[in-house]
Amino acid sequence: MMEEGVKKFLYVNRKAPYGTIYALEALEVVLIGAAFDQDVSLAFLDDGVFQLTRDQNTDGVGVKNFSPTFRALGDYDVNKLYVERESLEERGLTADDLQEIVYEDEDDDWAEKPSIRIISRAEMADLMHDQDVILSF
Amino acid sequence: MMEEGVKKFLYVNRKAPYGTIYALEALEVVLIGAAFDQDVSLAFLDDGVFQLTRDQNTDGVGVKNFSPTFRALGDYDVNKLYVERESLEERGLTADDLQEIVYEDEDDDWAEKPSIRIISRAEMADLMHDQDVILSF
Amino acid sequence: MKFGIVVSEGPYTHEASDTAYNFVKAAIEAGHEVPRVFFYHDGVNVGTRLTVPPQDDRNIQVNWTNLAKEHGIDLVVCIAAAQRRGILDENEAKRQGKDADNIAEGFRISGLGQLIEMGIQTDRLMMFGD
Amino acid sequence: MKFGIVVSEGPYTHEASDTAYNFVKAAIEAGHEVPRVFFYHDGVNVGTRLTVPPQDDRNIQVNWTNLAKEHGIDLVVCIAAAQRRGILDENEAKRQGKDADNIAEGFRISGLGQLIEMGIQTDRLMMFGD
Amino acid sequence: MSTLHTVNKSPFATQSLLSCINHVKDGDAILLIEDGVYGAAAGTGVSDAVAGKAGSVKFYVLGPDLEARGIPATRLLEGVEVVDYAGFVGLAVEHDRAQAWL
Amino acid sequence: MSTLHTVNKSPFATQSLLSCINHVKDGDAILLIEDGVYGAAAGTGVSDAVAGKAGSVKFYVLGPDLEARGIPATRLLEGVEVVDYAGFVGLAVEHDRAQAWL
Repeated sequence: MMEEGVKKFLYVNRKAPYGTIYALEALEVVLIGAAFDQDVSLAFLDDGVFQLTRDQNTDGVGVKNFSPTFRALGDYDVNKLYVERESLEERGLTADDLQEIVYEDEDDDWAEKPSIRIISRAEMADLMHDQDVILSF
Repeated sequence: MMEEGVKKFLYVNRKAPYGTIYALEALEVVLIGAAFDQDVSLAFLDDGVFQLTRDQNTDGVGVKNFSPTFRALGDYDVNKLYVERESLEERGLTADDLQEIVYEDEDDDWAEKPSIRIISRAEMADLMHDQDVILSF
Repeated sequence: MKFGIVVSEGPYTHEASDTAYNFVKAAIEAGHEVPRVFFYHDGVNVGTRLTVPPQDDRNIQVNWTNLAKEHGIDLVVCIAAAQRRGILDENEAKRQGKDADNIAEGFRISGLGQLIEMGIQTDRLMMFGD
Repeated sequence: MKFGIVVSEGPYTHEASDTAYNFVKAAIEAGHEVPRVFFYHDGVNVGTRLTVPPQDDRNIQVNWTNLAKEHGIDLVVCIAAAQRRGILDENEAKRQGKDADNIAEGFRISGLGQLIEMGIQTDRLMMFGD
Repeated sequence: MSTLHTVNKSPFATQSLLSCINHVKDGDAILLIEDGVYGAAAGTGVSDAVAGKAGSVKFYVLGPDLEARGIPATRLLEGVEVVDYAGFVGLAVEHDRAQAWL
Repeated sequence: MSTLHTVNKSPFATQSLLSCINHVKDGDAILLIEDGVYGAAAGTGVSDAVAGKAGSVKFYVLGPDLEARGIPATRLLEGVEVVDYAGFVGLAVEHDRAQAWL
């Protein structure tokens, strides 16, 4: 643990959006947390991968659509969104079913790069194992 | 539907006790409902079968132990507790792991009879299909 | 046809109270009656007037209050479930020695008998929960 | 060692707030520090003073209030989550034009930054939820 | 006499849909709502279980909940019918009772 | 470096325990609490999954939650260790981080 330094924070998202509020309120933590200059990653596995799908439209249910907020994360320097491949596959999804989420890399002449990184279950386990603080939603 | 008559009410219990309050609050409905002279049955399937296990002792968690209340149901003329065999088996349980719950049969010289009836999944489906009102917990 | 409605989860946390609201609106528009909605478990939390949802979100309590007023729906909050969760009307607050109450307009606190009665007197009981 | 604690579910409905309470008591008895407990999601509902649990049941809010007083624990209720669910202190009630508040003794309302800060300043973050 | 079953949980997270499928009777209807709508998609780990039951039981899915989650009609299992809230009410009227698999 | 994983859901109702088991690393610990304690019993539909992982990962179960649910020590899977709340705290101290599978 780094008493004075930067900690690795992982936000673990395992729940679908809208049926419960956990996904939305997790995102609210991420946005506030971005101001603290920690090393932030987001993990999407199990039903959490549903949070990132395209074309969500909540007009019919009257609930707030928060999916566009994911596209704003780059502006908050949150650009490591890890999505588990096995979770996508079990749900009949591919990377193409997910929103395009990008950030501008200040170390590479502000080139636009994808924030979503599809990783295997084993890599997800490695990622979790490499954290200081894990917040589960 | 019998506008003036007696309706068949089924209370469906599918959740384990203590982790959430649904089991306890379902029992509170059953106790109040008993005063309405309807035809009442209780169904225990999936994790609901855990509600009826013996020797529950909540001293260590500091939560209220409501399992003795099941034994009082006979006094409220609630004596049809249907437990699904397949749900028990999947959980490594047999009828012997459940509390003894009895009632006195007024039509049989107040003979003491068991309230718990172990039924098959197919019989459970039949039971559900034979109701006027189904309350799910 | 008469519908009885049970809402078993709190506002915003679960979609249950939204689905129930949309169902009730559609039932009334189709000419059916919804004499009562019974709020149980965390559903009692729908009935507090102290919620302040974000301005770009729906106000679940106000929606229910307005729908009930317009169509004469009896919004009943279970007293036992409400006491555990801190939902009180003026009478209950006084009786329990509490210095505040939080029940919203159009909601009333009553016993579980109202749930059973609703099951007896309606043609279909619909449960929305978790 | 310093523990940070998050409680994500409401009282009585889920065991989470009980488990968290028992964990915090045990941690303090073992000589560890618990500087703060952060209440998020439905966990904010632990912080209402209006609950009236049955007499033969525990009083979750009072237990937390007493434990915090005895050991100097900072009980923080998330303001955003609290507003959605109708948990207000006197200031918030005034600011929002509400005629009542319901925060319990020993709890204070603050922002999500307190959660992140807790994660930074403690050695272990423990989450209790659903 | 038939029953309208409602399932509101993701079939990838909980056993509710499976338990419902194991307890329906021929001629019943299953309506997928809220997070339950994920069970209506083709090509998933649970779609065989749904498709296998679709012969004896009619499956419906709540359109507004589908749209909220961005599931296009093209991804639905064959035979699953989309209804709106009015259709939900209609199903509750048509069947003799409703059972919620909470 | 190792992780303490906590699982508080019944393995018969949700996928949480299975997902946890699929993401642990050798040397990690899994503590079953609340409704998660049902996963510690032998002779159930999930006990093979737990037993199969018990070689590389240490399983613990929270005693007070076991007693609340009436599960006798004699029904526990071999190798699952019972701890009290003090033991829970000790496990959190011993491992480098805690991850809750909510």
